[in-house]
Amino acid sequence: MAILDQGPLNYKENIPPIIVDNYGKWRYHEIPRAGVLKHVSKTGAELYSIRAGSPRLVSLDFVRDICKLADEYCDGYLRFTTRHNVEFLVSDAAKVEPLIAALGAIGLPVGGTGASISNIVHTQGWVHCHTPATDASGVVKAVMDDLYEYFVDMKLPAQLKMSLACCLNMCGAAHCSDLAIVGVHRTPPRIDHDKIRKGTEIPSLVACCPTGAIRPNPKEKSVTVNEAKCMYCGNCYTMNPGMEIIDSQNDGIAILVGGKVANARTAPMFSRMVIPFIANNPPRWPEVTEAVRNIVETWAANARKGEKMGEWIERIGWEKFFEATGIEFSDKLIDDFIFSRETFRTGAAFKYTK
Amino acid sequence: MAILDQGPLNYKENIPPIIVDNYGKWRYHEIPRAGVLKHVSKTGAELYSIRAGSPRLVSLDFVRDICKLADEYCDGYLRFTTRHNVEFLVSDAAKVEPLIAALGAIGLPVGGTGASISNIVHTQGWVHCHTPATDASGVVKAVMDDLYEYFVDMKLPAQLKMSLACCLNMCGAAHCSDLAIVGVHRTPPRIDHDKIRKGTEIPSLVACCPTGAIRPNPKEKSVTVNEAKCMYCGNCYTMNPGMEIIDSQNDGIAILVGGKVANARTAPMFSRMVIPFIANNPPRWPEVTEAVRNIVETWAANARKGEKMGEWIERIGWEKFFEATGIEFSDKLIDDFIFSRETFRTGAAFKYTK
Amino acid sequence: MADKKTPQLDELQNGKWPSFVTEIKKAAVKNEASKELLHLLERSYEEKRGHWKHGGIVGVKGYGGGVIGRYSDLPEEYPHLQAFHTVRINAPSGWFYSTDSLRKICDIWERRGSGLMNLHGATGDAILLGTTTDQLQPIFDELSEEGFDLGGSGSDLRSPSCCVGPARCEHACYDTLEACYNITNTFQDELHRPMWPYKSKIKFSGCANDCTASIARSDCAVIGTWRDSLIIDPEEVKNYAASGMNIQHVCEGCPTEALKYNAETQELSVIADECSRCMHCINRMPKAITPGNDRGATILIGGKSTIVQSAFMGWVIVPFMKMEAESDYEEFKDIITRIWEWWDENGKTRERIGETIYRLGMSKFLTEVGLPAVPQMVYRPRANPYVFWPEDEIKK
Amino acid sequence: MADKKTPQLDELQNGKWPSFVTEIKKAAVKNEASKELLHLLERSYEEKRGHWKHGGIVGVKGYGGGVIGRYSDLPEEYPHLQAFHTVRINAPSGWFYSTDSLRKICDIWERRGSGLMNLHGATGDAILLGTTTDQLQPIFDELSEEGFDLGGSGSDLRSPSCCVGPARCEHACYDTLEACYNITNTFQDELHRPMWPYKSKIKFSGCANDCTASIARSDCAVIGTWRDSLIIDPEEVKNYAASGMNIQHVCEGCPTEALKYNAETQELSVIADECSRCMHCINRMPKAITPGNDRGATILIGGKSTIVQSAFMGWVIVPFMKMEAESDYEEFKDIITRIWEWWDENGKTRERIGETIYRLGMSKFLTEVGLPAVPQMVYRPRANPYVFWPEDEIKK
Ligand code: SRM
Ligand code: SRM
Ligand code: SRM
Ligand code: SRM
Ligand code: SF4
Ligand code: SF4
Ligand code: SF4
Ligand code: SF4
Ligand code: SF4
Ligand code: SF4
Ligand code: SF4
Ligand code: SF4
Repeated sequence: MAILDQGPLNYKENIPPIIVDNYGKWRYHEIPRAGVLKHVSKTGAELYSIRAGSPRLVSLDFVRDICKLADEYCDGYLRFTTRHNVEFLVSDAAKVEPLIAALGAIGLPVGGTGASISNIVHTQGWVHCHTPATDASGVVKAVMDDLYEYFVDMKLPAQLKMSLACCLNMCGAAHCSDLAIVGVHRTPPRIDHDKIRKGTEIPSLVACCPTGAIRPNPKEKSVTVNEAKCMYCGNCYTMNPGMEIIDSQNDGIAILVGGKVANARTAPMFSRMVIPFIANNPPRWPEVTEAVRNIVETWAANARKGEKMGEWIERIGWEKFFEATGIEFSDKLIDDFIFSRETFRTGAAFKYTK
Repeated sequence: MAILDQGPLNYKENIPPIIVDNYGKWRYHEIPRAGVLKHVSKTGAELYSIRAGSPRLVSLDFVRDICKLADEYCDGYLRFTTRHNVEFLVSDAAKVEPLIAALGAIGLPVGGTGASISNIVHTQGWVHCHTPATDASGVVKAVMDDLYEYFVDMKLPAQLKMSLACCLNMCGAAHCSDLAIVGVHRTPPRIDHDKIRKGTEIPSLVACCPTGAIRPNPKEKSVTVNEAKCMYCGNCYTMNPGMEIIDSQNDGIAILVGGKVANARTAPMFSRMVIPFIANNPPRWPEVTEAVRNIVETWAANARKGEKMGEWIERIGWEKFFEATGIEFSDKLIDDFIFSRETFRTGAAFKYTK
Repeated sequence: MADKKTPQLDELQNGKWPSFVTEIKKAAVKNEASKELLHLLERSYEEKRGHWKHGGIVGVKGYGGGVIGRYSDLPEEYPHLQAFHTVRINAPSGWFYSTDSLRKICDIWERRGSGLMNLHGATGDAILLGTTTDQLQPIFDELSEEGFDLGGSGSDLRSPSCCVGPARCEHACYDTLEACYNITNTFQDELHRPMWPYKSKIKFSGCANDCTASIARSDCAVIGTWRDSLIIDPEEVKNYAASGMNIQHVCEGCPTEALKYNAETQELSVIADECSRCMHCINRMPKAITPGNDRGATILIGGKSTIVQSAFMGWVIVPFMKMEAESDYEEFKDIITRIWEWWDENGKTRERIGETIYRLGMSKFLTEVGLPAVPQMVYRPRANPYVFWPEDEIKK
Repeated sequence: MADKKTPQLDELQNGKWPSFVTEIKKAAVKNEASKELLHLLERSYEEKRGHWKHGGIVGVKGYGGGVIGRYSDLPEEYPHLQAFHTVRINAPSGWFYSTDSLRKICDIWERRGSGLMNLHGATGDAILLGTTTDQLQPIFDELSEEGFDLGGSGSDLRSPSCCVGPARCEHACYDTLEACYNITNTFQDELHRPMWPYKSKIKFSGCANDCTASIARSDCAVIGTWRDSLIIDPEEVKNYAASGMNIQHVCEGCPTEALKYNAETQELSVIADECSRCMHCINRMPKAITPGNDRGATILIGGKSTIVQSAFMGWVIVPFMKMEAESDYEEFKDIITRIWEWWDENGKTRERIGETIYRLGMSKFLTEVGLPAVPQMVYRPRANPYVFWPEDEIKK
């Protein structure tokens, strides 16, 4: 029988000696090259963290491979970052370059530090979830292949944090990212009355719809959807498999930009929609990679040093963002949900655009 | 029989010759002293506008008195401003000082230009309305007496626009003022079933409540109020005299600050509540005048030149406003209505206060 | 009514600010209703509450608005206040009056009302404060005779108003007085005969200083602006510099960093494409900087005060339109008529246009009213992904 | 399953970024389910749609969460994917692992699952991706034996996570790893046995850089800060100046104008009272500027993503609390317990705590949970005058 409630592994037994010795004593850091952080301790100790990109969806072979490297170069320890990169903690400067070479040998790029694009926080997609409007890993692979140079180099105005979520549940937490790729459905749920009749609590299903589009259908002992009111959030489908929301013809991707979470200089901001829809085009989603590259490079070419995507846009004005990127503005980008009012321009000062 | 739909008087027949001649030709203005604007035309003409404070609620004698002055000094024309001051349009520089003296003789102060406090936009109060939570003219008189020096002089950091509304209908448009004095009710309506039974459309009365506090009461052929849900907006009373909202024991005044409408430098802003309640204390409302003076003088002492109330507060942070003025913060000042979310501090950066 | 003491109001005759109590007392000398008003008001000061009831439906023939009915809740004690209605006179553009005009109002009001008035009401009408029901029609007849007309009240177009504009202000980007006059005249039916879900207001400001507070106080704000570059007079810049003005400081206040000053050469320049026409620099240096030549107005919709869904400020629906020729006015009238029709069809009772749009969504509004969506309409795009897709953009 | 072609996925083995397809293929060599997954995914790429059904209720004894049930909608064609559940392992603080720990997971997973995993899931768990129902209990038993425990799923506390903090970062204002470990251990019941209206997440970031994105991704964000002044090392300032850094530019980025640099004396100073501890200057000059000595954390509540009421960011409910001693953790636990209790009582099904507070009002929340209202909680006060007055503040 399993021991219940023993809690996670104790981190203390999973940190390398150099961290045990310098825990809480770090004085400053430098970034000697992309993907390498050098932290210097008050004790004088120096720690090199080598950050390697990961596909996140990995095999046992992968895990064992990186364990082998960690044994060889890092006293048998490693860590993962909040963005699912792997970090190798090297206490001996001489091992840095050999480790980077060894990582290269197993196909892992080193980068993602400082003014670069780090790994894309992402989700399950077609690999494992039941509501996706797009794939996750495939789009990430396509985008990261395309923007690879910005991972292994630090040539951007600031860090660029991307996220991908394959449906509006937004497990990728795309809502506060510099650039977010979000799977969207575009058609109302198709109702499978048989499935719904099987043990559905109709009032809860009706109540779950944020726009009040769902009404009871007593005749069918099921529900109906007022299609004009539905905005395809999929909440009803999460509640009930009888509200089939996936529509391969019409599912696809929206792009949001300008979010952030750090408090440095400016307060955290939400990402905002700039492209409402791009059709799924596997395996490489070329329209998506192109749209992303366009936004990234327009920002890179125009922002000031240290200016994050959202800070740049807020400085020049969103109207100028559309002009600079050439992205088409449309009424779909104008909010019409609960907090819409706060997005309307309640002032006569704005810039003209071509 | 009256002529219908003839429309307002034609302004063209009501502007003095100097304006006819220089219409649309003004080049620039100066403010030689408080209450006097000197406009210079491309034609070389100079126009002096003398701005006099008015109680707004005036007698025929008052109107005839100012007409007399206008005949004497201004070719028989005058105007009123958007804040209900009287403006005398003098085309002869030599007449400026004598007119100011003549205005002084009938008790009208000259001022309200530039970095001063202008007349308070206000409403009916106990003089003529049926829903007031406070008086209008009396509070305005008390406040303007107290702040008189700031009307006749231009010693503030910027213009200060005050408004007063005697109930939440806010006829004084207090919602975007540097400083707003607003009459507030604080108890739920007392229902007069007899009045309600007389021809009330119960569903409309139920629907009018923004918080859903009103429910039909079929037994009484009337309604009931869920008192815990009522926030005393008085909308039901406006709809129906049977929902008596006035409560002399508990009605009083709230203070809001920091609104603006001009687009200069910063976008228009809403006024925000800083004092939720001060009891009515006629005839001079000393607690109100003191609260207003405190806010005005704290702003005057701390703002930069040209910085409006709201701009100053936004720069230092609202938390610092409370510290600087010594005004107590409480949960009543935290929004809990539709757009509340946008007022919450969604960031870890803020200033501490004592 | 016998003379009673009014100690509280008397106190409000002290102090330097002109006293409304003194005004009521002046009126009370000639008018019994005004005398009763004084005493009723003293009573309100004692009891800390008003004594007016809901207005019943009173008015003049042919109109649904223009009069606010008002009755005292103590008619036995204050018989002259039993009915004490107000009459709203639509004021001339910019509140310009010849003394003749004003005296005509006075003469009528002396004979037929309390002798008290508000110059002006918060919406901009000249308010004749307090008369009886039987006087309403004669007052209107006589006012009408002299060329006056009533203002709005109830669920109609309220009397539009405008800033002083080109009459006395160098900043005016269009003729606010003429626009207000012309447009008010076109919409006389809408103004006098309530027929909408609720009230609707228009205010005209000649520039982004918005001296009528139109963005806050009107459902439709017409704010002057320009489309080309603001104009800098290099000589006057040098004069300002010579006078000791800190021009660098003016540039620091520019919200878009569009204004640049070279202290060495004393040259001031603007990046026209970046300027948002906020008026700041023009306000500070009116001799040296003026609005551009290609002038017009921005139209904003939705402003209102608190009741019920919160106060709203107007938001941009037309970034720029000319406001010069009759055909420009026609275009404006066409747009606002479409908007009113949409609101009339979709709005609930007591729902202002801004609230209706908020409830139903801007994109529905724009589509149905026929206005193109442009990024100037929003500070920023939506943060949620809840887009509605029209059927014709969906694959079947 | 017979080998079929997977041309679309094969294409995703090209390119420089490491390929998840390669990973699936590696797993497919040893595991039939992974092989089927490859083909099912290729089919999804062809059809542009997923092939997974809603998860049924599956789990392990004693727990309500920790496993996500998953079934293919094509069980006949892909029999090994008929059931393909995931197991969430609560990861150690800061995602530090000895290779021993990782290998133990691998060994179990090799025997009992697909051999595929996510390191890590977006919440922070180590995700074992794909196994059958009968394997769930043995997997848990074996993991448990090796000291691992499951993470959260369903309407429970989700596995808390934290930034690398004092383990490797000079900015850490409290011990994020210990706080996360300690607090997670206390709330094992809440984590394993769903009993709330919906999920609830906690994330720990050592400073306002918020490297866990806690403000966006957790219902309760614990963000390190300090109460005294940040500390400036004058010598290091001079070193930075000597190295050519534009220190004036660093000061310009300070949002509160609290940081002043005297280029002549090369002196940098801060007005501690004005500093909002945004981390900007510290980020730019880590050798010269460090957080103050009196350290602790700000607590924010309400963060979550889009479904249903829009995405929310957490907002401040406790501006500062110490986060050092066990008693500090106790205080935190006490507060969060009161909050959960309040939410449990007031929240609707599938309503996150932020949505419940938004619906019922912050002041109700604060009063009932017993937190004092302070101005730090809001960017600005309410713009509407719709205050609720408690009975005891009203005159009867
Ligand atoms: C390793 C990691 C924490 C962890 O526990 O895993 C981390 C580590 C560091 N962060 Fe971070 N951050 C990490 C995720 C984040 C995130 C969250 C995210 O990526 O989703 C943010 C918030 C981003 C946002 O605002 O949307 C984040 C915002 C920052 C900032 C603020 C940057 C700014 O100017 O806005 C700094 C300061 C800086 O870079 O100067 C920072 C600074 C740092 C420093 C320099 C701290 C230090 O002194 O050690 C570390 C190296 C940064 C680098 O990569 O250049 N870290 N950092 C995370 C690495 C993720 C990755 O693999 O790429
Ligand atoms: C007369 C009047 C227009 C009218 O048609 O009646 C008017 C007249 C002028 N305004 Fe105004 N404004 C008038 C109400 C307003 C209002 C509305 C209000 O008071 O409710 C505002 C918006 C205030 C706000 O933002 O809340 C207003 C915001 C401005 C501004 C912007 C100030 C700023 O920096 O934010 C300027 C520019 C300036 O003062 O430099 C301005 C400038 C001017 C100028 C200088 C324009 C000119 O060149 O002639 C006029 C003299 C200003 C002065 O008094 O110092 N006027 N002005 C109004 C006088 C009201 C009064 O009796 O006090
Ligand atoms: C007379 C005046 C106040 C004054 O002393 O100046 C006034 C007086 C009344 N207003 Fe007003 N409003 C007056 C300007 C305003 C303004 C200011 C403006 O127009 O710039 C506003 C705020 C702007 C707006 O339109 O939102 C205003 C917002 C209201 C409201 C709330 C409307 C809303 O949607 O939020 C009500 C309630 C209602 O209509 O039921 C209201 C209702 C009323 C009523 C009719 C009370 C009622 O429900 O019966 C008041 C009659 C008082 C009386 O007996 O004399 N009054 N009212 C103003 C009109 C005079 C004029 O025609 O010039
Ligand atoms: C596995 C994971 C995505 C990933 O690939 O990493 C995931 C997967 C799912 N999430 Fe999530 N969420 C995951 C992190 C998140 C996050 C990010 C975070 O925690 O930082 C979010 C956004 C933050 C938040 O909590 O709001 C997130 C917001 C949601 C939501 C919407 C919640 C909301 O209130 O807005 C749902 C819908 C629901 O719970 O019904 C959801 C539901 C789901 C479900 C359970 C789908 C469902 O309704 O049954 C997904 C199961 C997929 C599968 O079959 O494997 N997931 N989910 C992440 C959890 C792994 C882990 O434990 O480490
Ligand atoms: S974002 Fe949607 S589709 Fe993707 S893993 Fe989360 S719940 Fe599933
Ligand atoms: S998809 Fe969303 S909006 Fe549409 S019916 Fe379902 S819950 Fe309602
Ligand atoms: S603010 Fe209220 S009480 Fe005052 S005049 Fe307007 S409706 Fe009447
Ligand atoms: S006062 Fe307002 S909140 Fe209270 S019952 Fe009346 S309409 Fe509802
Ligand atoms: S709004 Fe502009 S044009 Fe009109 S008076 Fe004010 S400053 Fe002049
Ligand atoms: S008008 Fe405003 S935005 Fe334009 S240059 Fe002048 S200050 Fe800048
Ligand atoms: S949040 Fe702060 S303490 Fe934690 S890793 Fe990021 S910079 Fe360091
Ligand atoms: S931490 Fe931020 S607010 Fe404080 S001094 Fe540094 S830059 Fe300024």
